[in-house]
Amino acid sequence: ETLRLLTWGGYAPENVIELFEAETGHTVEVTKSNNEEMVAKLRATNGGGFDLAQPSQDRIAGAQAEFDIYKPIDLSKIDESQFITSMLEATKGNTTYNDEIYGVPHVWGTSGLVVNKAEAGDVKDYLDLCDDSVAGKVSYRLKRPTLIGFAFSMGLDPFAAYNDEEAYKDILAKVEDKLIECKPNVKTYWGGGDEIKNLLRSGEVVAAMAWDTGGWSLNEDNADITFVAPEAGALGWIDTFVLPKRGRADEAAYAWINFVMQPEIAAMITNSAGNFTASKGGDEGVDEALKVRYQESFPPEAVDNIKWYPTVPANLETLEGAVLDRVKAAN
Amino acid sequence: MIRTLPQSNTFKWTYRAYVTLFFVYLALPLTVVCLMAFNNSVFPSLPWEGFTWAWFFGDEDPFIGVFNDRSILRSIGTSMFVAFWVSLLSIAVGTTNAFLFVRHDFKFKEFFYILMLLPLIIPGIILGISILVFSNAVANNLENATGMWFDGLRPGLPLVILGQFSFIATFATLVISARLEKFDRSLEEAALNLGATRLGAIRQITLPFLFPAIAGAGVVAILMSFENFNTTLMLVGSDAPLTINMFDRLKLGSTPVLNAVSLLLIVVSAILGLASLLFQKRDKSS
Amino acid sequence: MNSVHSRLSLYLLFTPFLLWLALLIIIPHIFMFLVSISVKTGVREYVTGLGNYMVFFTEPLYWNTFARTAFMSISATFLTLLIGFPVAYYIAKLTRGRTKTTLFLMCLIPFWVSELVRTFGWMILLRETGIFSSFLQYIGVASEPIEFLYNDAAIMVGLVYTSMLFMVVPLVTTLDSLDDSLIEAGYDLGGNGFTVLREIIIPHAMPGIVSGCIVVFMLSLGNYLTPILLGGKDSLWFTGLIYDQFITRFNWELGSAFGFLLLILSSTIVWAGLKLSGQSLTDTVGR
Amino acid sequence: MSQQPASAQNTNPAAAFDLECRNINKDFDGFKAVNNVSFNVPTGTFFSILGPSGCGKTTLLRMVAGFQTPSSGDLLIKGKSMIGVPPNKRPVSMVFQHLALFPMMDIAANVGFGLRQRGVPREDIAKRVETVLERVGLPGVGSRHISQLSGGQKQRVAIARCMVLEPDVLLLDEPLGALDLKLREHMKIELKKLQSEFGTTFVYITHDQSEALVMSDQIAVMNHGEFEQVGAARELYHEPKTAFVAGFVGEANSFTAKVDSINGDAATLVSDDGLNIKGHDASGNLQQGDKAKVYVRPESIRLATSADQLDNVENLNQGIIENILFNGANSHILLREEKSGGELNVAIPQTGQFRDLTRGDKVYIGWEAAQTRCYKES
Amino acid sequence: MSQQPASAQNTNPAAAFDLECRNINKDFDGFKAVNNVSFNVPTGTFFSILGPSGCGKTTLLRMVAGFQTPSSGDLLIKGKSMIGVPPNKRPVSMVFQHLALFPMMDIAANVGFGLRQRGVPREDIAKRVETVLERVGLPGVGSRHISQLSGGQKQRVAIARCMVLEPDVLLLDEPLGALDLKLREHMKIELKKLQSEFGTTFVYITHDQSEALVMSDQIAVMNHGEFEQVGAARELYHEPKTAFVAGFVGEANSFTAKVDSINGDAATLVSDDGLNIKGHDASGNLQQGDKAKVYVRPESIRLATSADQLDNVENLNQGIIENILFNGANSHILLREEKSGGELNVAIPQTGQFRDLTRGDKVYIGWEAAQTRCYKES
Ligand SMILES: Nc1ncnc2c1ncn2[C@@H]1O[C@H](COP(=O)(O)OP(=O)(O)OP(=O)(O)O)[C@@H](O)[C@H]1O
Ligand SMILES: Nc1ncnc2c1ncn2[C@@H]1O[C@H](COP(=O)(O)OP(=O)(O)OP(=O)(O)O)[C@@H](O)[C@H]1O
Ligand SMILES: NCCCCNCCCN
Ligand SMILES: [Mg+2]
Ligand SMILES: [Mg+2]
Repeated sequence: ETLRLLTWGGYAPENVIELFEAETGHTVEVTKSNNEEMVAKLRATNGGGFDLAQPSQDRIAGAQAEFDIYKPIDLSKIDESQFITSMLEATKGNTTYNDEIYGVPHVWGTSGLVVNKAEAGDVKDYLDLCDDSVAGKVSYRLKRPTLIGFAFSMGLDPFAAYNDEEAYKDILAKVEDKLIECKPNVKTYWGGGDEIKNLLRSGEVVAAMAWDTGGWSLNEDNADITFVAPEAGALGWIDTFVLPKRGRADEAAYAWINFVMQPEIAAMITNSAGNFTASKGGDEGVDEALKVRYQESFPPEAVDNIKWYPTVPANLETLEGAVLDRVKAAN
Repeated sequence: MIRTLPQSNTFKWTYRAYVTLFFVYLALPLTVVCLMAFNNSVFPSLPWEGFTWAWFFGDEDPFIGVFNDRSILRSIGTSMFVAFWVSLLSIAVGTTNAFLFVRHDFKFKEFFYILMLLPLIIPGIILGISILVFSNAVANNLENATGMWFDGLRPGLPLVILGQFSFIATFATLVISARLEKFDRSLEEAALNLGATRLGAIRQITLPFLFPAIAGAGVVAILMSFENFNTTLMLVGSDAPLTINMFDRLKLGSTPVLNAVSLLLIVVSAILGLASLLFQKRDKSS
Repeated sequence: MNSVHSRLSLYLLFTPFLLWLALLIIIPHIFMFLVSISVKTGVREYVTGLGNYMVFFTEPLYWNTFARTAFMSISATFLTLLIGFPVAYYIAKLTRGRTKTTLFLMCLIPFWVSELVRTFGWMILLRETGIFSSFLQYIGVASEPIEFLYNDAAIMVGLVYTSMLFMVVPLVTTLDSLDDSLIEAGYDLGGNGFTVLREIIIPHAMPGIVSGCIVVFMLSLGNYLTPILLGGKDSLWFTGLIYDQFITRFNWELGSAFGFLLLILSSTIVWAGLKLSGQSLTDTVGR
Repeated sequence: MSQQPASAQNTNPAAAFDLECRNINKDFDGFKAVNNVSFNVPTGTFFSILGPSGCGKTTLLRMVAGFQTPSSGDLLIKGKSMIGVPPNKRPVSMVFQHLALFPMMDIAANVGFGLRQRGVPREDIAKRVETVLERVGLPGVGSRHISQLSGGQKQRVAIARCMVLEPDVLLLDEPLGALDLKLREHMKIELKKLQSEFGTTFVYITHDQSEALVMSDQIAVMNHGEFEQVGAARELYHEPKTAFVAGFVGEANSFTAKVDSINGDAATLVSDDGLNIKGHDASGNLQQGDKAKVYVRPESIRLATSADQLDNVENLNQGIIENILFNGANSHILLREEKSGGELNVAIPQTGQFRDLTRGDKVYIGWEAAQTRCYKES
Repeated sequence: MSQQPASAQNTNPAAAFDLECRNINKDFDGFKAVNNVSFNVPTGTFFSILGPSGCGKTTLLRMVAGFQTPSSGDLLIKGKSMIGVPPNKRPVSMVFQHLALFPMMDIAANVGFGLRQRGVPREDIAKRVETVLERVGLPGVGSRHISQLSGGQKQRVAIARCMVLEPDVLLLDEPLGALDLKLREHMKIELKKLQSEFGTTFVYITHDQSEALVMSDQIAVMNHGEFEQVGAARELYHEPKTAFVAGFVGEANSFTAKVDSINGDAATLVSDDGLNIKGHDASGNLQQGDKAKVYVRPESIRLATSADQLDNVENLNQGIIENILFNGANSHILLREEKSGGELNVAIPQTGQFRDLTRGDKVYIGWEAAQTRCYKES
């Protein structure tokens, strides 16, 4: 069978695919994407075109409610013992819709700040990106994590307001003002992981809101640059495995899930993607340097302070979209 | 103003300088793209870190060259597949359209001709979304009615091919019509007069005459299909043609492997383009 | 000739034409319109109405972007014409034989590669750590890196570059068809460069000019890559909005409405251009 | 030119005519392009249809070839009706105005095209093609490309391409129209020679009277879709039956005049500008008081410096030379007749006798009544 | 045609010539397109340059107009050198071969173009345009579009467009080349009339000898970039100075022959196929044993049915009629001379005396030595 995998960059490295293909006889075709595009693609294909997708756990129940693009996971086909139990249970909970479970966890990580210490040592929280000292040398994405991060940094709690539309609108209004005010500081809104790495590496950007993994991989080349968990808390995400409604290679999909959750394989993925996985024991085979960087970025209190995304209710994204559009259009 | 009119030297040289500058402007981006394909750095930008072939032949992460990059090789295959069908459909419909508009008179011909031109003034992205929305609706209805799956009507290569064909057919029609227009109908009549059947005359006389235009339209269709982005973007499913694949990579930031692909693209299309031009020229001179 | 034959072949030729036109152009647009007038009221619930269009008109962002896209596209068109005309004229009238063929070919070569590659090239050239910036520092004109990317000027450069072929080729073709003796006659009757250009060359080249302008305008208006990749944080483009609605907002209804509005915009501007120049679609792009 | 009146042909009566047209009509949406035309072309003759542009010549020829269907009438080739027979089944071949040689084939392939359609074996084709190319004087050019031939050679290839099929009738639609002057002069003679060598019936259309006059056995003069007169060249030139023929074939001075008196064939007329004219009633139906068209050829007018040099002419006038159009053997004088003020075109005899005339000279002019042809104006 | 030898013009000596060319040369990469040409065109005359295709006519004319720069030599208009003067500053106007009417303007705008360039006020332009259109016989067509005119009318508009500027010299580059036969005949006369009405100097180039002969006061015959002879039409026709002129101007039978004996101007020759010829040494330098080209015009050959009808001719031969090319007043006989077997083209006199000759008849032919022009072959 051919496994058509819709995933993030780095989650299906070539060496893993080769091992998988050799072992199972399936072939793997990878399409790299992001959360929005994954949902959009599956919506357009009505849940077809792919056999396995990897959106974040907060993007499953809402999308399922609206577009009916996934099929429930048959847990009997999954070796649950390979998963870190707490993470598996949390994900199951977050991806339940109409009493069916749609997702199991794969990779987790955080969004926070990637900072060039030599040039922008003062940047410690999201709001510091708006400081004059880094004017014109800042970047972040114009996507929902930015809204959430800024809200926390402003002392608000967006997750608590998820199910109270009015309260959430209030929060968004404040964040919108802040982001518009901050706009002159921004060099460009980045889109993909390597893009922000390029910007930081070349020195065109000195501080950014970005994924932890980006900061760590830059740290390898340039000791000044690294990931900093913001004072308001890093935003924790878990990317999952889901089965598109009309996937045709379920068997290969389950085989892939079970294959990559083996600790050795999981470690290979961590080395490639930079983020840790939900594989029990998967961190053992990970490059020591990466573990060190992780520990430097996340002292224990910072780990406790991670804000994990709850499920996004179906209508929120429309509100957020309008805000993001207005920010983008503001001068 | 023209060669035979006296011009002042200042004017002549300023004009030449301008034209030279223009061609520098045209050449510049492509040149740097090609040069950076040999930069021994994981980023396609300065500084120059030395010369390497790694972006073509490398197989060691992160120096994976084009020829070892499965997804690029696969998307080149996809692009070729798409281009083949688009070009085939386009020249088929382009040829029948040409005969329709050049050879026949019918009611509302003007109006239909303008309809035929419409794809030229519809933005590609809109062609893409309209076809997406339509096929989606048809698929939903069919699936509700029959309970079967109609994957061909969902984003994927069939839709990509149809989407590109929807506007490339117009180009093919224009190219082939232009040549058919020049065809002296008495050649066909002469063939009939010499005993050929109607279809025989078209096959032996008209089609050979049209051949350069048909081949030219085919090459143009292939080039346009290969480089199409806007329409394809909205219709692509799991198999991404090369441009889409490259775009995804470019968005994420990429190694100079993209430069290497681009260099290969430039070389191949230059050869294709030159071949088609030489072909046309040989035809004209004969 | 034989009318039965001719009817039969008319039908045979009309079938593929009609299938193509109806199934891939006309009906899809009707569907797009139908989707654009269904307004989402809740999860999997829709009503028919003009709500999506209302959103467009009540949200300044959208129609600002709309106007901006139109304005930038028209500017790009003029700029392309302005830059391309002298070159086309040079090729058509001041060279001949092999030089002419070579120059003409050289105009085409950049366009044998995809727009993506071209844009990629500009990114390498324009970025803060790119070729231009480095070069300026190297020759000492600039003391620190200069960012040329991420602004409207960069978009303009990209749009003009991408469109050049579609301006130069029709111009060369029409100017080529201008009999040199008309220009000579203009001079012979006492005209000078300027009057001959105004009274003879430009009127003659009008179909080519209009054809080039229409195509360039459409390409710019419908462009997605260039504004996205070269534009900065303020550089909104209407196609980008459409893409966003379809891809990141999952809002096909609003996206379709935007699509429809873009179609109306482009048709209106093309129509106005044709009226102003006294040309017809058939004589320009359909030549 | 050998004169062969149709009746003098010695053919068997069964197929006395290669081509017969009977009351052929062609309507284009109510416009009569060809109007009730009947004619017969005897086997082996060179038959021309001569007429001004738009008179319907091409339409007529295309009906013979089968590219157009007559609205009514019958059309027989070798006695067999061709109505309903498609063009590729008719035993006629056509040489097109622009020759219509196939540019995608070499010469041998062009000439062999018709034979290939008939399924003649390859070797036979090659042999027959070479033979016919020899007959048109182009041996061994088979492998050359069309563009490597001169205009006159192309012409001959086009004829060879038809002749190799041994058609009953060869149709030619102004085949010399595209050639330049000198070549056209040459090809006129060449074509006539080819026709008599092959012995095939030629139906030739042209609007150039000199082509028709020089080449044809029989000429039909066509106007507004109708045949005005059919006859040999000299007949048309010397005895035109209608005003149109008199004006169209050869040069002529023309007057509009009113019939003063009539006596058998002899008519006395007064032209609109007051010239007295004695002429010959060519239409045979002139009546006193009729309006008439009068034609006198430039070479029928004799010049003299004194009146008594012109004996035996019924029409004697005086004129002043306005312009001398020197053109070698073919020079003319434009003069203004004194009494009426009308302009006359007079040929200068080749004798050299009038070489010294100059503008402003007064001369006598005279012409015979017999050469003054009068037609009732309709 | 009024014959006005250049010297007879009454103009003041200061500007006796509207156009003077002095040793004009034009090299194209070593190829001499125009070779040391000098000539003067007197004010108000119609001057033609006649020569075969490619002989350099257009190149010469374009140098006069300023579209090409002479490699050497001087060029004066009304006595002023034009070297270095751009075309838009020269007091000459040009009628282009394909007329070069501006299709983007109506007729009034076309004709008014030059005046607009001079900054003439609007109303004046309108008036002058209307006046000149009247003069060329096209009153009131100003608002029509070019495409609504016939070929001849376009021609006149092109002339009007130039004449409205009152140029010193009007240059015309084969302006009749694109017209059809009948119209060309007509326009020849028309053009000549327009020239004499306007009184402007015309320099006209053509490869059609009949155009040059009919219209011009003076004709220069050009070949291979050089002028072979300049003179009035009759001079060229009756006394060609070189073999080229004898062959190019007017029809002629030509022989290559060897000089047998020479006696002053009288030459006795034997043609290559053995015909004895008595001729006139036109080049004035023939010597016994020289190879010579001999020319006899078809109308110089007299026909007779018996030898004694031909008195006074130095050349008397017999021939058999091969073909009669009937063409009205301009009919010819192609005959084969008995002794030599050569083909001769003989004009049939207009008298009607030889109307009954037919193919295969044997006739006597004779021509005078004075009309047999011999040139040394180079
Ligand atoms: N298919 C047609 N439909 C309508 N009218 C036609 C058609 N073909 C020819 N005619 C008209 O019939 C008339 C005769 O046309 P035809 O081509 O036979 O003339 P012609 O004598 O060959 O002229 P020419 O010497 O210019 O070739 C013309 O007035 C022409 O406009
Ligand atoms: N620009 C040029 N470069 C090189 N050779 C040229 C150029 N223009 C003309 N010639 C050559 O000069 C010669 C004379 O050309 P020109 O056009 O003057 O001839 P022409 O007498 O006008 O002929 P035609 O009657 O065919 O118009 C030709 O052999 C031509 O090939
Ligand atoms: N390099 C891969 C990073 C994957 C990030 N997933 C992020 C989800 C954020 N909502
Ligand atoms: Mg015709
Ligand atoms: Mg010329």
